[in-house]
Amino acid sequence: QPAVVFDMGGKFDRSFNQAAYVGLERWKKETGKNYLEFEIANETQREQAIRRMAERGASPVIGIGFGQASGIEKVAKEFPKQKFAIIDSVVNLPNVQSVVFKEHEGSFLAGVMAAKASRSGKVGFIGGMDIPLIRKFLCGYEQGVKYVNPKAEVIANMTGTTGAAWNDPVRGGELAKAQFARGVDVVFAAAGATGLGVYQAAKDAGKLAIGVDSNQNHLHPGTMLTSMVKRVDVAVYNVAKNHSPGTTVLGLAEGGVDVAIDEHNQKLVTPDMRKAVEEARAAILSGKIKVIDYMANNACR
Amino acid sequence: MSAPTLPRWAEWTLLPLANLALALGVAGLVVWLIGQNPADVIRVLLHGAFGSQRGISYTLYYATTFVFTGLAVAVAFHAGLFNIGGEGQAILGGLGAGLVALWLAPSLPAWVMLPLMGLAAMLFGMAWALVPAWLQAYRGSHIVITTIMFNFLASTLLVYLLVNWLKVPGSMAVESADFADSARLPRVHEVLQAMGIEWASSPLNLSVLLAALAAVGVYVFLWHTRAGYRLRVVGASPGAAAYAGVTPARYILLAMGMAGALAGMVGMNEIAGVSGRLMLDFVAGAGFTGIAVALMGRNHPLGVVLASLLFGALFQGGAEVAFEIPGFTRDMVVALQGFIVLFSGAMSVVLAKPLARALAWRPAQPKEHGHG
Amino acid sequence: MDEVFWGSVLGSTLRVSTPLILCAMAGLLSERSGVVDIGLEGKMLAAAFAAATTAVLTASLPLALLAAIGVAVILASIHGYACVTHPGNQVVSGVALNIIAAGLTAVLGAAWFAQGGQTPPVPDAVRLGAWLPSSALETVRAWPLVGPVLSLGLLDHSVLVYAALVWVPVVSWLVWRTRFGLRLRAVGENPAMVEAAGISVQRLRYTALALGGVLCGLAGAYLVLDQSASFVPHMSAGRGFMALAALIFGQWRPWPALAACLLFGFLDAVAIRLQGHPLPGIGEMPVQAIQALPYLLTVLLLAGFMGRAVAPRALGIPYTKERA
Amino acid sequence: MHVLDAPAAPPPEWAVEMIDIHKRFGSVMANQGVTLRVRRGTIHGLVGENGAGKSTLMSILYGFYHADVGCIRLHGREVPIGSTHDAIAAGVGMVHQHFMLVDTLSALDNVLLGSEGHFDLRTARHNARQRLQMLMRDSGLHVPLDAAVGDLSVGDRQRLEILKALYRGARILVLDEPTAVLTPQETEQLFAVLRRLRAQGTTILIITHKLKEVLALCDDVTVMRAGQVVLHARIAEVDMQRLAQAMVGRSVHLGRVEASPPQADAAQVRLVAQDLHVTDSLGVPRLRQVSLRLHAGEIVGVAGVAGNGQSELLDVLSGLLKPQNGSLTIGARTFSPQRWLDPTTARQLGVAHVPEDRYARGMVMPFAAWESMALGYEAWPRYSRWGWLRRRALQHDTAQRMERFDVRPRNIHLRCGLFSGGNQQKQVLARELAQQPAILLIGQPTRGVDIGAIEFIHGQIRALRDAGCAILLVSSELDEILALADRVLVMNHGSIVGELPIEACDETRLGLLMAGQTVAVGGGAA
Ligand SMILES: Nc1ncnc2c1ncn2[C@@H]1O[C@H](COP(=O)(O)OP(=O)(O)OP(=O)(O)O)[C@@H](O)[C@H]1O
Ligand SMILES: Nc1ncnc2c1ncn2[C@@H]1O[C@H](COP(=O)(O)OP(=O)(O)OP(=O)(O)O)[C@@H](O)[C@H]1O
Ligand SMILES: [Mg+2]
Ligand SMILES: [Mg+2]
Repeated sequence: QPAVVFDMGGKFDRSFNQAAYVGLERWKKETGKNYLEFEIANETQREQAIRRMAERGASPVIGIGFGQASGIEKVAKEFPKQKFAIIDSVVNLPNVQSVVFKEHEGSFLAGVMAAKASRSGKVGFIGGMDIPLIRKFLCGYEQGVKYVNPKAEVIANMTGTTGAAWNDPVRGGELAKAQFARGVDVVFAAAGATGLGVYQAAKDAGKLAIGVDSNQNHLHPGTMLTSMVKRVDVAVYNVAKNHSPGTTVLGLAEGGVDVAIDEHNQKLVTPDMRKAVEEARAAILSGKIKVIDYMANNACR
Repeated sequence: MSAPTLPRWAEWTLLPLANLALALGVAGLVVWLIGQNPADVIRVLLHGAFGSQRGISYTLYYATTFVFTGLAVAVAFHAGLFNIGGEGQAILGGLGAGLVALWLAPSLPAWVMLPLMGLAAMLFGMAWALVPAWLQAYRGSHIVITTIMFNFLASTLLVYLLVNWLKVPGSMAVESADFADSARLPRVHEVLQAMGIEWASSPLNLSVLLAALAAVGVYVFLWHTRAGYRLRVVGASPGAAAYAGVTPARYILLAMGMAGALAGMVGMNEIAGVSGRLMLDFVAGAGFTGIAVALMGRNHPLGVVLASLLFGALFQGGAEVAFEIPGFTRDMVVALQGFIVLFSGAMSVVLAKPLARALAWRPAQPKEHGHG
Repeated sequence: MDEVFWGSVLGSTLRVSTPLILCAMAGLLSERSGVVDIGLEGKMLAAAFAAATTAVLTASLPLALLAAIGVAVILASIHGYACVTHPGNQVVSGVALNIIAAGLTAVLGAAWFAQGGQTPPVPDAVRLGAWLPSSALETVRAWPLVGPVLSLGLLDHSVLVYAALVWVPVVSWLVWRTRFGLRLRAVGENPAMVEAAGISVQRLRYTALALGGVLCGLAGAYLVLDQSASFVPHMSAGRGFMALAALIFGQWRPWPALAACLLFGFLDAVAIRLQGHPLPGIGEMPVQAIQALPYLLTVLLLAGFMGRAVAPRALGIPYTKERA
Repeated sequence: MHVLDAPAAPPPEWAVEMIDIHKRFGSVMANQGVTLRVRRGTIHGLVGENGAGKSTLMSILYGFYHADVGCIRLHGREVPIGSTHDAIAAGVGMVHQHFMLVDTLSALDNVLLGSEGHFDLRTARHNARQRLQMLMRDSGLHVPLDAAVGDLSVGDRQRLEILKALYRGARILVLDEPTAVLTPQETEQLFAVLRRLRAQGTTILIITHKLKEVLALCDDVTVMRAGQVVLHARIAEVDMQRLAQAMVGRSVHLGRVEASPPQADAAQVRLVAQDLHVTDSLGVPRLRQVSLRLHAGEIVGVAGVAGNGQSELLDVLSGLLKPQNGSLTIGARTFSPQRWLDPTTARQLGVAHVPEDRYARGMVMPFAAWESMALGYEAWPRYSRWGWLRRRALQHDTAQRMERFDVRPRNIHLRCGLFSGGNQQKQVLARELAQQPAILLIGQPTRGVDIGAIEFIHGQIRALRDAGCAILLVSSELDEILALADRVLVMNHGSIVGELPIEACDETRLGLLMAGQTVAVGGGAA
């Protein structure tokens, strides 16, 4: 029986955690088996929740989000016979599967679309917690924007420096409004539940927004230009179905990241934009464009 | 015509129990309202808290933290002060223990390191409590407000230090590096194992003994030492304190210093005992739970210990219920805690009169004590 | 740092300050009557939850507002029952209400909407948008110099923001210029005297608490109907305490309390914009330092290092006629 | 003896009838079956010991407290008085013993409160100011209307309180100890105002401890004792002696034990105070240039109307209050205001202190009896060592002292607050006397204490004196002073206005001195 520990933000953040939830639900439907779950409410509960899952014999125990890395590492050592998995971080243990994504590639495509959609030549980025992972999003996004329009300006803000930054829609909205005031007309939020505030603000101001992790296009049709989906659902589903220790990297090629185009944003995606995205995708896949990974060298260079 | 008063024994046993029952009743109503069966919840809760070695250990582990914060409220209360700052003092305590551990643990053995961490935890918590105490004693700033403000200041300070100084570079989690092994308080199951007793693993660590020691210490201090006596005089009757030549300011500082040190010990339980590194929000509202604990326990160390066990059981059992019963969240325990504070604290006297009347409603009236 | 920047900072300041102002005015009424109001946070949170729930279920703005106000007033009445009808400890009661609100909203939210305590987003029809049509805002924005400040800073707000601002003169008038205010100020100083003057202390305090409840209700409604679009557990995030700080910082007077709220709001608005930008002369300011400033200022004020905060004399003391 | 049913026929018109009033506070029966009738248009005095229930009775009339049993008739009509609001509506006005004013508001606003008449404060103030100015002219009560009450003098506040009542159209005016805080001149002015009001038809009820005032001002008088009415009479039917006797319920002279005082050891001066001067936080002088000496083996009585500086004197001498000026010598130590005596040092120097206010000071009410028994002496080696409380010794001593002082119930674990007043007092005395002090400062030793206990306490004090202790006795009961003191100091307005050897004392003489008149006495003033 697998178990999942959602991180701060909760399984209904309509973003990262929710994607994991969707994946597990799919697994549940297909197998007819049940899984254990826990949503942590504060930082200290992570390790306890993981340990409790392990104590109950759950396997694999899946930690959603890098925040759980240290907890998984610790508990995985204590329970070497059980299986563990961590999403978005790497834990080097024989009984742990780590799943990481090439967010920079997906973000690149999002940047391409943003630059194409922007009239003002100013696009925005709102990150959740200021951590390398989010800088990775920003870095890929910036490259995509510059790829289309080298003169475009990317205005970026981070919501905060702690886990609370994933869960602060009010502040997200404020940051978005501040960016709009400076002329931004497309904003990409990689901020978990905080993003909900960003999208709402974009809608209120008649601007465009780009979702993250889950496909968030349906949240505000007409406002959501696209979503940079990170198939956490697929990852979690695979882990639940077939746990294989080691590190799994999911990028554009593996279908692990992408921009979502569906009935909710069809009208916003012009053929020109679509073409640019396809070109960029092909270039990345063929290696013609090498998208810089911020986390590889801790800088966007 | 005149209202009968509640006898003392009833004031100490019946009234708190009645208040607790009321709080549980209201919480049960809420449980029922959200479509759960209160009886099921209670059953799972009790089983989760006491039904297994592991459950008991977890209960004790939570209780340990609550004993510290509860005593921190109780000691201050005996000096007539309402210490809402347990949260901040506990944060500082953890910070103290953590800083010492990060700094010295690699080079010191456990038997030096652990006492040092305990000392640091107490000193940091104490220092944090002494500022509002000093402001109250010498500048008349109301301690309730200043301690609230100090809670916020403490948590921003912790965030600042963790984010800017203590975080492992390149790591994404806002946590310090792991402490060296010498800075870890042994877990109870490890100790028992070393003694040849099998016991389920749990976060319960040796700070549970420190908590017991603290409760005894506070009891002895308050009722068996001169300083404790004077502290209680200051709290119970400022006029009598002046008459007896006791300087209130000094005892305000003493009481809050002790309170801060006690709350700081939460750092030992959570940081040295469980997480083994400094992290955000490790106090998790225990400072506020301490208020409920002290109110329930009537500010007596024994009462605080009992109330801590109650709350420990509620927290552990509540977590278990959250696991077992879908749709039930641990927040229910938080709400219950709120009801207990309301009924045992703010409305504690509301039931006194009807209760007294119920008790007095007997055919034969017991004779009152004689008059001079 | 141009007009646009200042315009958006001003706008942000007003938006962030709005719940603070409403709560500070609520606290002012309550504390002027001699009842400590630590429960602002809880009342606001509960009201936000009520507003969101009602809005989601009924899609009606008036009902949502009414629910928010109703819930806050009920909590205020519980406070009153414990501390006005009975001589309960006001601080303990306030703390209890905060804990109950934090726990209960999450429990009920989780049970009713099965989204981990969140509510679904409130329907657009219920949300309070900008007061002026966007075309008008665009026109104003084009004006030279003052355009951005006016449009971004002052005009682009929902009616609740202006309502909060309007409450300040109203409360000020109520407190200083009316019969009710005279009695309110008197009962906070010396309740026995008010009773001796033939006025019911209890009724007066309940009235003050209920009025405060109305204001807290509006503050909560603002959080979910304007600032954000759904209820999230613990979303009040210490704003009630911040308002309390502002109230003390403003020495229990409406206008200075407003100034304190705006100052705190401004600090917040600037803090999120200055992240990572070095300040001239100071270098990069840690966000935490700015966040801590309101609390630090309040402590300094209380310590008497900057003026003296003199609380209403009867504040926090239960009024009973029986001694000991 | 008791003239409970005053003149029979023809029945005068009663302005106030309070019939069979009962009121209980916790365990205290403050009023039990009180019946009080007041003739219309008269000034009616209400006297009685502390705690007799006078204020309670009047507060019931004013609707501040609610009687457990009883009914009230005003001008012949029964009125249900459930709140102060009802009382005011029925034309009752009250000036409370403790001022009911808000310091932060202006005098005008204080008057206004509760009878604003208009929602808008400015209009209300405008209307009120005009009416008040007329009222002030008519009544002769002048108060600066725009000053904050906190800045007003005590006399101004007193006048303001009366104005407040009159402003509400009070036809029945209750004054609770209005003269306790007034100067003689102010008192005279007040009485003039009251007489004028009486002439205008207002009925006045006045509580006072100064019997002279009753005789000078009132038409009728009612005496209360222990919650009951014990005397009700026309003023012409009573004299000072009779009133005093009714108040305390026994022959006024408890009598001295010894015919002539034992000779104090004049050579052995235990305490010398020089030119003590104390000003309170409001800037009002409380002690003015007070000098005194205490010798071994004498009881020096301090007589005076309450509030004339006796309390401050005790506080200064026991180290609780620092004077602005003066010096104090106890044994070999001399203190100046820069380094004043503190209570701990005082105890070390052998100064014991029985405080006037046992409730707020003498004991810690929530503590067990044995715990209060250490109050002030907790640091003494007998009661603590190395910082540890020696509970055993303390409990042992408590039990012993309870036995010796016949404290009832004899339960060392009973909470202090649960003992009756007299038994509390015995415990405080037991604690202080047990130290075999060189100097004993004692305030109101028998306030609220029954006769048997009084005799016992008096005996203890005398025994201590005979053992060579120097005793300063402050009492507002002249009898007590006359029964115990060997030498009497009289205080008025913070000064010692007379010093008499006990042989030269009689009530008239002391009374005159207490009232602030100087008399030529053989002993001469200090
Ligand atoms: N509010 C109260 N609560 C409890 N006990 C009270 C209260 N008011 C009065 N008492 C008690 O009732 C009794 C009568 O008090 P009251 O104030 O009426 O006396 P008094 O005759 O006015 O005395 P004094 O001359 O000292 O003013 C006293 O024992 C007093 O302690
Ligand atoms: N000011 C006060 N407020 C409240 N309670 C008081 C006050 N003064 C005294 N008491 C309490 O009221 C009770 C009765 O006090 P009181 O002085 O009337 O005793 P008593 O019945 O006359 O006994 P005794 O015969 O020993 O004097 C005691 O428990 C005492 O502690
Ligand atoms: Mg009185
Ligand atoms: Mg008595």
